[in-house]
Amino acid sequence: MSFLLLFVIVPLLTVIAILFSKDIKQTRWIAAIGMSVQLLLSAALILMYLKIRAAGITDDFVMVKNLVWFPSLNFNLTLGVDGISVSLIALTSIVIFAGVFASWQMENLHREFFISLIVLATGVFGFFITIDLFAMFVFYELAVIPMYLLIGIWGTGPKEYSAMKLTLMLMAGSALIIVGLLGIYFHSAPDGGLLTMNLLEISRHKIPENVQNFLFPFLFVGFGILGALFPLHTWSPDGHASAPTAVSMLHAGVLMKLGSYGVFRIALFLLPEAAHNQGSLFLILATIGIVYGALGAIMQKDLKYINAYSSVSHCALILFGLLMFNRSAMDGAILQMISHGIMTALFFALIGMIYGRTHTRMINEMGGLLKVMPLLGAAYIIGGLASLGLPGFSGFVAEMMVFFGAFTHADTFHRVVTVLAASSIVITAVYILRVVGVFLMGPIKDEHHLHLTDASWWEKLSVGTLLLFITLIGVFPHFVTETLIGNSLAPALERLMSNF
Amino acid sequence: MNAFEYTFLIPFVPLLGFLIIIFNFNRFPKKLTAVLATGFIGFTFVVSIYTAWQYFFQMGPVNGVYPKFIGFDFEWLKLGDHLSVHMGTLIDQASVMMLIVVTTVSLMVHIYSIGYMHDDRGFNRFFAFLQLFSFSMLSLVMATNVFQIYIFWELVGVSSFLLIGFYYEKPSAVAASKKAFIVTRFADLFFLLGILLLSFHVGTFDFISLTNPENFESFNLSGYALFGLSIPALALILIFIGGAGKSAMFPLHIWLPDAMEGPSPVSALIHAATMVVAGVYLVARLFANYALMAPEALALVGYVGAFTSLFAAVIAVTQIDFKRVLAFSTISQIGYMMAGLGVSHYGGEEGLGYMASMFHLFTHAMFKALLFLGAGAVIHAVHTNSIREMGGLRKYMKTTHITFLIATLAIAGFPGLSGFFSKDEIITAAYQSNPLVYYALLVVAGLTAFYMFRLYFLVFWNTEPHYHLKPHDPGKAMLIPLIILALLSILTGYIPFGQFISSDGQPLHTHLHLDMAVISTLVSFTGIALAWMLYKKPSDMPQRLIASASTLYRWAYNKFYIDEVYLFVTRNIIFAYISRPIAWFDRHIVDGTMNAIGWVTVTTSHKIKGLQSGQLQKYAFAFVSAVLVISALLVYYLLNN
Amino acid sequence: MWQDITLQDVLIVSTLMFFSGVYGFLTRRNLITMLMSVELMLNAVNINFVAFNYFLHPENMHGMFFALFVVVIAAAEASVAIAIIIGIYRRFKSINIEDVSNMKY
Amino acid sequence: MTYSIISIMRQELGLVVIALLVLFFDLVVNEKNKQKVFLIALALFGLHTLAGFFPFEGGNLFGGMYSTQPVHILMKNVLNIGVFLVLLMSASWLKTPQIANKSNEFLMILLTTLSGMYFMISAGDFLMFYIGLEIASIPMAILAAYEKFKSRSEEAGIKFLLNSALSTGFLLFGLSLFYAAAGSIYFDDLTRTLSQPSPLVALALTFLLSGLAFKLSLVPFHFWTADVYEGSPMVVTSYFSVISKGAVAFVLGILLFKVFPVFEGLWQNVIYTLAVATMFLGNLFAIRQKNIKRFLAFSSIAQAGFILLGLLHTDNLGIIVIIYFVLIYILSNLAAFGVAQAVYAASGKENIEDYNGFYKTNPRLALIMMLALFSLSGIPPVAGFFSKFFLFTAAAKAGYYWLVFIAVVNTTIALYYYLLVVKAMFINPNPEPLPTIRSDKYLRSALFITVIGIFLTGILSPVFEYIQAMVDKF
Repeated sequence: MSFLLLFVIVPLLTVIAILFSKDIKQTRWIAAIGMSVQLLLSAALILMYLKIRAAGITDDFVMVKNLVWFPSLNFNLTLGVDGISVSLIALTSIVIFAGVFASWQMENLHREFFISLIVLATGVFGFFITIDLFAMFVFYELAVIPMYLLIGIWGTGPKEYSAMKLTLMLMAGSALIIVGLLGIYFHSAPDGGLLTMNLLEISRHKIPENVQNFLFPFLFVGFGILGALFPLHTWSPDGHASAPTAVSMLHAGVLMKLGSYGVFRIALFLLPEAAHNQGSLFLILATIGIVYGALGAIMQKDLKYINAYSSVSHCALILFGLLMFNRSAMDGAILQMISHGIMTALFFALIGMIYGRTHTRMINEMGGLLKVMPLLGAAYIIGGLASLGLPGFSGFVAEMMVFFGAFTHADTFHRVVTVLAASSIVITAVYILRVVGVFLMGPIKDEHHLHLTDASWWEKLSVGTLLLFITLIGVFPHFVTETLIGNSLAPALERLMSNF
Repeated sequence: MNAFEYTFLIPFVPLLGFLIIIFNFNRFPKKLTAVLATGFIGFTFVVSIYTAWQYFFQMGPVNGVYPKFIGFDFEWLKLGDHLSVHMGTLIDQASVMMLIVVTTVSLMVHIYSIGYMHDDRGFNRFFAFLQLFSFSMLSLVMATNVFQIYIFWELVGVSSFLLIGFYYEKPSAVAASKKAFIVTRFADLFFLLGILLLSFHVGTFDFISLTNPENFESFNLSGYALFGLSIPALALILIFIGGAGKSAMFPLHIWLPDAMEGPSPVSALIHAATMVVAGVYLVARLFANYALMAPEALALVGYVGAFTSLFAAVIAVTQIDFKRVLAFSTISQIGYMMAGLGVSHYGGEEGLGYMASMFHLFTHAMFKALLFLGAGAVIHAVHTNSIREMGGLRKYMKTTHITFLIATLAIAGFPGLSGFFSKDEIITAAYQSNPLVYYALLVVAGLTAFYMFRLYFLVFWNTEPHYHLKPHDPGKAMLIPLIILALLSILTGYIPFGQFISSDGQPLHTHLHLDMAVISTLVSFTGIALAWMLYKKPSDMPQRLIASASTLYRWAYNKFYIDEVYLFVTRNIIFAYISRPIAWFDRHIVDGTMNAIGWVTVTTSHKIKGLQSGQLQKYAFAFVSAVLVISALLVYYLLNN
Repeated sequence: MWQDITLQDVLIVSTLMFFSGVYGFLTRRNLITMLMSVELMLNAVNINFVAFNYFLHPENMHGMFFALFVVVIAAAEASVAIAIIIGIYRRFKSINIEDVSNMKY
Repeated sequence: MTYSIISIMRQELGLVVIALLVLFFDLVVNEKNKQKVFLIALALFGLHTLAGFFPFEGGNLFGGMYSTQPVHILMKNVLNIGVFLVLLMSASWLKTPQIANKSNEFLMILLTTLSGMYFMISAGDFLMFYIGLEIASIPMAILAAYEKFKSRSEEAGIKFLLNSALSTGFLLFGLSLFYAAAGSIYFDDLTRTLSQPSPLVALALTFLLSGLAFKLSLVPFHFWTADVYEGSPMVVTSYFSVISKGAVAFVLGILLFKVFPVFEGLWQNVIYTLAVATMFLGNLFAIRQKNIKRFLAFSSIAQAGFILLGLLHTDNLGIIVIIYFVLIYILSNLAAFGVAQAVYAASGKENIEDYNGFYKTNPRLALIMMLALFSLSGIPPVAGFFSKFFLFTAAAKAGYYWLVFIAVVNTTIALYYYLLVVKAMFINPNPEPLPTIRSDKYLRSALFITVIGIFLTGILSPVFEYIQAMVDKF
């Protein structure tokens, strides 16, 4: 029994408990308790992790535990974490915690809703705690599928279409991933040893370069679809717009990070030579994604679409940072994962809360909401400022680290893409301020809105948690980048830099 | 440990104030907020004064050079293996001077605001934001490294955004705040790129090592460069663009006039005295680098400053909004400072421009804050911003009138007041190194005197419109700051500024340049006289003048249509030809492709349904032909392999 | 005489039979005729087996046995088929295969 | 000798005995007790299924005409499980008035076809193989036409029978060519004598494969499938789609891997092409189906295409994953058919749009259906994911990465139409959903078993490892 396994067991127990709940009150309290336990667990995990590192253990992964699963194929449930996965686990528990409170009043089919939501979270947790490619893939798929039901049943707007598009595109991504994983598996023991899916084992050998070149696009694009890689991001605006609040939060906040994490952990880490050979191509796509997403957001009128395009832009920045192959940019990319995760969750939570009151998400149908709901409005503004990279919030640090890392490449190509990527900070400011200006500030357009109420306690809790972490990371980034992530990037960097 | 460790309190205390007030913004009574905020900023002011005293008088120059201290410092973030970002306080001549400026004006504005904002719903919010701004600005001026400056550069930007948009229900205020933020943000992009470029080549952010001429040898500045500029020139020009954005230099000045939508105290604090001079401060911080590594960049600073100064002065002559006149005057005066830096050299007597620029920054902060606070008092009294609806106020608002007159005289360069001394130094420096800049600045001096007195006469003299309520002097909370600032506007001119501030740290002995003083005094007297003739009493002279130069007047009145150009570029080009097509492209092409894949699949499915005809013999036919085809292919394959 | 008959001759016959069976199956609309065509195919196969046994592999009797079993099973098949065809005739009042195509697409 | 026959052929003998007992009881009991024969048959068959799992080494009989190995027994056991579930599900159908008088015959015929499959699997020569094949397919036509009061059922019967006869003709022709080439119909002799591919062998192989492809309903030999599945009684359809398909898949595996490994270069190409065609066409046809049976028919065609992925390379892993896949396919497909059967029995409805709003009234059935469909499309944590993944592993092991890619793309297409059903049940609004269905205990226990199976066979590895161990003895 490993401590890490608790991250999967607790949600499963929560799910089972919800099965026996009688009404929405019980359901949501069970969910809330379960996810609070999860939050505490991740706090404990961070402490344990720091203790292990403080004890001077410098293994790539710690708390490694090999649970035999399919011995004949050597597919195992190998648990293990490093600083990066620990921080992403923490991110996940924060977002799901906030998500449960954001869906406090989900009356319709509440049991099913919370079960699907928590199953989704289980998949994400599982993905982060394992280091066996097969197990990771199982959890990955597990996380993708409840989405269909969540959007299809509880969504709004063209929900069936969006849900279908999202699911199918992500499954198409899985199609690519499967090919890549199997390719890695069958080349994991070039000297005739036992084939393995274990990340650590695989990383001890070098996969032949031509094989890498073949597999890399599969894995990068496959995970990239979930990470909103241009031009395969198109599931994201519709999907997010149709999804219910908590699902948007979890999906944009955490699930999209699965994509970037997969790119980092599998594509880049295991196929470093190919990453170098093909990096420029994907770098161009990432750069386009950054600018394109931001420009696309300017013209949108639906709050969720705006945020979805902004997510495209921000997630592309993660890939951009990862493809820079250096400490600073990759640190920044990881930080951006966390930062964007919390930020976008905050946005979607707020949008859901505002929508719940005004019944519209069209910014031009609202106005002056800051006056009637100062807390939610202020939270939205703070989120917006964080999103446009204001110092003091997490996004700024992440962006800066990415840009500084990117700027250490002195060739023209990298300079140009970096300048283009950096230009997004202005565009981001344009659309964020436009939104804030139109629907929060100005005179109140709809007199029905005059009687709306401000946040209730669960909303405050949800939003407050997210705001707290955005600020904490923004003010003390050192803790994440140095203490938590620390040398966790070293193995990947070493492999990426070894021959160059 | 060092003598200045306590300086961390200077930014920290306002931050604390911000947090305390913002978390209780709907709980605290106004009085408590006022006391807290003013108390915190007063404390900061005292600490700053103490720091200045300790730095300039207790310690003084070492071996004839003012040393630089790191008062307080910690590593905030590591960027890769080589660079790291620190947060801390840097104590040197420039930062200590700025501390005095910021805390003084901020304290005055705090006191003033207690009266000014008294009836406002957002009283607590206002003070919280003021505290936030003070925190950010103080951290900015004490930054130990260029990255820290950038961080707080953004934070002062956002405080400015929040305060301009303070009346968020007013669409014009919202638009102005947006504009201010986006324009400065746009400039900040270049600032960031400049930092990126500089740090990549120099390998440090730290001001102490960055600006030390002895280190310049060791910097690795080789590399390709754009537009034929060297690496440092390129980097420093990029950084200057950042500074130009914040300091409203042409063509990035457009946000500042609109920023007058904010409450008047805010205009005084942020958009006149402190934040807008951050650009000047930034160039001054890196002055050694500008002067020694990239003289071409410094020359650019000078020209841009001089041009902006002239340009804004011309516009100011035509404006009729009280605060906008002051705003353009601010732009013009900051241009003065920039020009002063631009014509300066590094070290010794040659560094006069630097000293002059800082001197002007200092004095300008005092009298411009006074002007704005005075304007606030007037607007508070007459409830309008348009100077056409004012007049004859000297009778009703005596104290305001006198303090405003002092400030006007100071800015016009009337001998004996602070503006006279600082302007004189700048003009001298310009005369010594660049005649073009010199003449421009001379013209500006005249124009400044003219438009300021035009404003003064129109508001306090001229015809008196019918006032619904009789205007009166404001209350004590607002008057005291006016009086204090008026005194400072007079007295600060007598500070031997070169003793304290200089480009290379060595005290500079300055004296009044009589020849220059005479010329500039004459010029400003001309301006004042003209204004007297035209505006002291109602007459049709102004109208006739306008008619005779109608085109020029129209252009100047419309600010040379720069705003319209921006609007055109953003709305008609970026939005219409980039953003909207991208939104369309995404929906129809990218998304359309995905939908098309689905459509093709489903359509194919429908098209091929005829294959399943239900006819047994057709099935059998498919079977037989498949067998035959496969066997033929297989045999063929076999025979060919 | 029959001793002069070669394997080739027999195979020509059997192949012709087989494919005329196939042809009949594909073209005749009457279910009974189609069934007969199938029988034709099976009998062609039988000839094949017997001929291969006789000409190529006389050392064992595999082909002969196989042919026997094919005959038996064909009979079973035919009986089931006829039964169903009778049922069809009752339902559809026709044994034209084109009429028996309610289910399609 | 006699004893060894009994012990080696115990499964076949046992099955035949059960079939004969059913016939016997049907004859002796009076009208009232006829229904009880079903219970006896069920109990006996249950015992038979369990008995199959006793470890047994296997052996050869009749000079090699019949041979059984642990792997064969395993295959038969897998089929047994499926048949047992089918029997459970058929209970309610067998009680319907029009069927009740011939319900025991149904059992007899069903078990007979199963014995045919046994023989087919255990065949050591082509004769046994052929006999098994025909025992398995001729009675199937009777089953398809069992509801002879329905024209659709009759149509299904004749379509199956004639088409099957045609395919048998080709298959036999192929067998005769093999005989010509090798001089023997024994598999052992064939592997020994045929070492060089020749045009004759290629021809024979094509004919043989097309015969089997017909039974496995691979494109373009699949056309009968949809019509027959739609027309047959629901129980028979489920039997068709899982048991007979599974048996043929096993046989194909045995033939290709054990008899024709030398011709790998030849049949690999055929299998590759058939796999691609089958997956694509099966899916494309399934997309627009309105009838649940027809829908499942096309889905099972596509699934057959997936099975081929395990047959690309002579490797034990291929056999393992095929058995594993078939087992899970049986469980998942039967779960889906079970729900369809319950709905059909209660309301007579079998269109997908009848399922709109199904979850509101029948949450459990809807959930089972969803799990089954997820399993069919390969979504974790249900078993289908694992079986599919392992199939892909097998294909990738042979180096067919692009085929794997095509297959997974097809999984995506398949997911689309499976989700359409899920959507109908969970999302589509319906003012008049189907009433709450209360199905009998047999069906419920069958569904229970399938659900347990769907959950546990994948996520827990012992099942897979057991298959692995059995195949390694092969």
